[in-house]
Amino acid sequence: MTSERQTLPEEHYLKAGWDLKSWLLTTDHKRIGLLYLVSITFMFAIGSLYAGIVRFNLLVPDGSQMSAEAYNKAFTGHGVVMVFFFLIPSIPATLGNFLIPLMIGAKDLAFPRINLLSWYIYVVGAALTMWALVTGGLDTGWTFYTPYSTALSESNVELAAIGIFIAGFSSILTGLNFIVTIHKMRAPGLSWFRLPLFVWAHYATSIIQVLGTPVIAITILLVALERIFHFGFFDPNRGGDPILFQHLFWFYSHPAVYIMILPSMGVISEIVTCFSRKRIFGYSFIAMSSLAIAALGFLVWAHHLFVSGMSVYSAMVFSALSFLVAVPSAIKTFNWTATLYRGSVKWDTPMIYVFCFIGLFLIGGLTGLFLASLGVDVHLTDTYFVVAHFHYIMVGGAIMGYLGGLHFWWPKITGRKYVEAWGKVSSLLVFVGFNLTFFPQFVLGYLGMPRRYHAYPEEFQILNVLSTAGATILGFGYLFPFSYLTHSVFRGEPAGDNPWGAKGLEWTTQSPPTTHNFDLIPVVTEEPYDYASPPKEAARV
Amino acid sequence: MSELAAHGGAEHHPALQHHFTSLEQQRAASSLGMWVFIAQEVLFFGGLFATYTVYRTQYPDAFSAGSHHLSWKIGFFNTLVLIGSSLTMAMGVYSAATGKKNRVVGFILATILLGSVFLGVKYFEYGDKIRPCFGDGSHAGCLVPGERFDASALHLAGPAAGHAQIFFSLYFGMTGLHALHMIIGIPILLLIAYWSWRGRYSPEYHTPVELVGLYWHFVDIVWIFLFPLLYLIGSH
Amino acid sequence: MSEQLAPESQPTHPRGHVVSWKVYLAVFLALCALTVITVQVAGHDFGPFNLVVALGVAITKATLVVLYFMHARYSERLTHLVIASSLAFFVILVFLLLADYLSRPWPLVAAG
Amino acid sequence: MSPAFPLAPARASSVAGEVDALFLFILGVTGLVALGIWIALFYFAIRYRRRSEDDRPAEIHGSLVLELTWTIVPLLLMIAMFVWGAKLFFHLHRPPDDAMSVSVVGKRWMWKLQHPTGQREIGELHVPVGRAVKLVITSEDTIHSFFVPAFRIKKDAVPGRYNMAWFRATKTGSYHLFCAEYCGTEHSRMIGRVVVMEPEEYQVWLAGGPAPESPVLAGEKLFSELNCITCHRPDDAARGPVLHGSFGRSVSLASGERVVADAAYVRESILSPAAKLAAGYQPVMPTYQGQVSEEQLISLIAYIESLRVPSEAAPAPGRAPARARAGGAESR
Repeated sequence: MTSERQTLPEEHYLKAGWDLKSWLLTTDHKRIGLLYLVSITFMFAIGSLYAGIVRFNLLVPDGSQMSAEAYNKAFTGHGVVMVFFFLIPSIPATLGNFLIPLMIGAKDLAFPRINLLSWYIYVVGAALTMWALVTGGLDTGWTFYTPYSTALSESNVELAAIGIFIAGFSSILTGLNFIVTIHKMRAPGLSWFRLPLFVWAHYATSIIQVLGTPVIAITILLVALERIFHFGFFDPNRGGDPILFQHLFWFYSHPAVYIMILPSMGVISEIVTCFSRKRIFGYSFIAMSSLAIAALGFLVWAHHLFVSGMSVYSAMVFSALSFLVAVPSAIKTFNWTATLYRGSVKWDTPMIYVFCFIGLFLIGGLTGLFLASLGVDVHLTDTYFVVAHFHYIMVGGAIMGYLGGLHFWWPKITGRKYVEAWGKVSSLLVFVGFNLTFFPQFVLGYLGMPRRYHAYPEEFQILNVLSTAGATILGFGYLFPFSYLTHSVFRGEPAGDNPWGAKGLEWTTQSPPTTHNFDLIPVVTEEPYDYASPPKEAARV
Repeated sequence: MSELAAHGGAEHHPALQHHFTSLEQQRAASSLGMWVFIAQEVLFFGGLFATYTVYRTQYPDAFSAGSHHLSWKIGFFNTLVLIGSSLTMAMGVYSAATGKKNRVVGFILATILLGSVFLGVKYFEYGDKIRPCFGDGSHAGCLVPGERFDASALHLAGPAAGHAQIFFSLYFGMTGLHALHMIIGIPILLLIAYWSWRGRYSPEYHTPVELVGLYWHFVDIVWIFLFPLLYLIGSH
Repeated sequence: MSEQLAPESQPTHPRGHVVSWKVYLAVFLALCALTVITVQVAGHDFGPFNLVVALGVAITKATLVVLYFMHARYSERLTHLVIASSLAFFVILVFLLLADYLSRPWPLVAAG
Repeated sequence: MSPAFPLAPARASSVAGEVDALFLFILGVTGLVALGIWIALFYFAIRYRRRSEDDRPAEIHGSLVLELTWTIVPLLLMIAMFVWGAKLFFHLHRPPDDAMSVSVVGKRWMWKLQHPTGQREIGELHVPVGRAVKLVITSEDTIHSFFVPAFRIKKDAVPGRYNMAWFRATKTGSYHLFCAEYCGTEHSRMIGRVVVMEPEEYQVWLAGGPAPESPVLAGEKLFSELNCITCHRPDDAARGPVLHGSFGRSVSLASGERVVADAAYVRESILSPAAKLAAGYQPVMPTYQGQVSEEQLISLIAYIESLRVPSEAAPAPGRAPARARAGGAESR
């Protein structure tokens, strides 16, 4: 890595105008990525606030901190905001939008205006849902189970349902844009098996986004129709089957958890190779397991319904398929660990987030096996074991990957370096806070504490207090990156084109890149992650 | 369509956007984008068709009673109208590909006309199911699911009346969503007719006409499945 | 600026295959005929096969529209892949749903 | 005395031991795998840390052998977990024949339970130890879930259908009963206790309670009040199928199928008689939708279940067979 002082380039995409019009009407994928970065960070803050309220209430067993009504609205708000407005768009909309054209040597995504439209749809959906949550709240849980959501809840179900329905199309349009871009706009010489694994992961994610999201869109629409016009889709008094709603809801919502984790897996593949300066172990196996996850992810949804009274025989089929879908994730984890073997591992912040990801995603993935096995699931489903399981995957996996990616490509996005020491401190704090929050919940789950309980028996209090303590450390830990990364935008030391000495087309351009990315479309000749040969400079006019 | 791209080069076409290297790449990308959008629509309607399939296996009698109540003649006529509009749409795309500008406008206006006929027939069909539901007094013949649903019109009592409400929820849901897709399609068709009247399209570049054609044919396919599933199960 | 290499991912065939209008007319007439068949077929009772027959005719009509009106027959393999994958996921949804609903009433066979 | 920091609820039912064993088996396997990867991760990260900027890492592309091993080995382990889990699941869905049937009705924020002897309880269930108890679970409004952690059983109470679960308590004591499916404001208050008693204590408790009217008796009274008796009677004037001894056996339907006449079939036939019409009978029976509550339905089903083939049973309660009231809307 060059050691002499770097200087910021004169011309780059951030300099292409600073007025409102240049930001709100931009069709530059990099600027839209930043627009998304700001909006989902805001939504993450709101979701964390709700989480804080939930954990605060669970400090005492008798639920005397707040009314049951307020608690139900708090955990629903936490679920809705975090799932639909932070985790689904998190990496694809920010890092994906920013990096995919750069990584495949294109000037922009295939449909720049649809990309801007997808951000506006996200904002409208978020505004509507926030309006519903603020002016009365939603108390159905993010799962909207009927007949409670359609017949018995007096909260803003219709408004929130329409908000989420709209936000779904933002995810569909992002997926559509990525699929067409990756197929049609790769640089010459960039065959499928030379693509970075980040692009593979986003290709698999986009397939799920495009083919899964419409089913929840129609399901949420049916809930709204049933409340507004008294249609009878899920009304048990008229023969409607509430379990059918669960089928249609989870047909999307399980693949949705793969929308949340696959992009993080792509980020991990990029960072682990760069910081062990070594070729990825088993490139084609990782690429293919991304696609396998996308395909198998659609076959397993009914493991959420094992105790709902579905047929015993089809429960057996779904249990077997749920075990099958764990195999590709296991393959990836083994391959990342093997990449470190005989490498040259540098312990920078992105790499620490990779260690956190592999360590914690492992627990998240393996605890899924308990829930896939029918006998144990009867006892564990709808308890805090499930809450701990999916938080280990979403917070321990997806958010660690998101933060790692943010730190890894921060020099490319802003052209400046963040302070390395702060990075290490905050990742350690996040790791400790996270484990203290969610590991006790595994034990709570096996002890039988059900989910979504405003008050609980006394014997669970100690573990809940531990969990709340962990939550405060985690919340505090997340404030760190927010502050020193923002600080680095203004005061950070210029980073130069390739501060980590990484491979990949995005590192051959200047940092931050020009508005049209490449003066000359690069021709790709080397294999991906070929760290043996020196990093290449892009031909500049 | 977009400002003249910065590049020089003789064969550069005004409609080529800056981030594509050739018109052919832009056309292929747009066409793939439309097909992926249609794949998403298949799943969007798919959720409804899956609900229909499940409830039809659960309540065959109520479904055939409900379907028997729908007049298949209207459905039959509407199907022919929609297939006709598919033909005129395809001829429109054909004329755009062969550069006959006036024919394109003519065929697209014909498509809009046939689409409006379809929606008009739909309006009246809905009318005689919804009108009795308003006003006080007996809601005989009201088929909108809810308290005022009149199941005696279908000679059904007890839980079967509830199952008939599910049939009509599906009927209004599926045909309503289909009609909504046509209501969105018609203004876009008008826009395309206006632009082709302004001479924007040529044999080299008529992608928007193709894309609207794909969308319109998809809407026709949805109706091709709706007609037998909703109108024809009760008639034997 | 030198002419760029045509990106490898760009299809090589000419600008969209132009189908003669006679094909469209033939397909249109076939569709009308099939619609008439749909109504007649619904007339008499095939017992459990009513749904299969009705769907069979509808699927033939839909295939005709996709192949000729939507030019799927002349477009690249990628388009076929997109169509196939969307139908595949719809079939997954319906089949695994019915797997639950149709096997619910089966009584549990005694152990061993 | 359970340890200060219990890691699992008390094992108080026949399946609890096996569920814990399966849980420990999976915990052992996943624990080993996790430990192995953590150790490898940190050993590699420390052993191969970057010492100088220009050390040359090895050129390794991958190895098919390794990939196959860590695909096939996990698959085999998972098959074991799957098979054991499925076997346990099937066992949980097959109640022994001698099980006493308790009806559970979830209603927003309380559990209403009814013993076979008619004893009604709210939020509490007293059962004798060692006796298999079959739970017939339904709900009156939204979805609830009957969850007893100490017995390791859970089953949703879904409005509009009967779900079944069973347990055999093995240890006396009082155990938590939770509602595990979110059902609104007081979801966390919809809890209760399952009290497992010695059989003698259970009899005393039963006797001590208010003289219950057994569901069979209540069912019989309803059977005549609602004029079922006019059509369903063992003699030749019957215009409806003979119910004596038909519960639990398979019935041939007008549509040609055969269906097991279980609780769900009886309930559906009471509410929509034409749905699964018995072969050889006219669909003249009126629907009782809206006239009978969930509890009354359970009593009727209990009475029909108790009807045995009258080898030389006393003649049916001899009331002059009033002309069957004009059937309600004759279905098409």
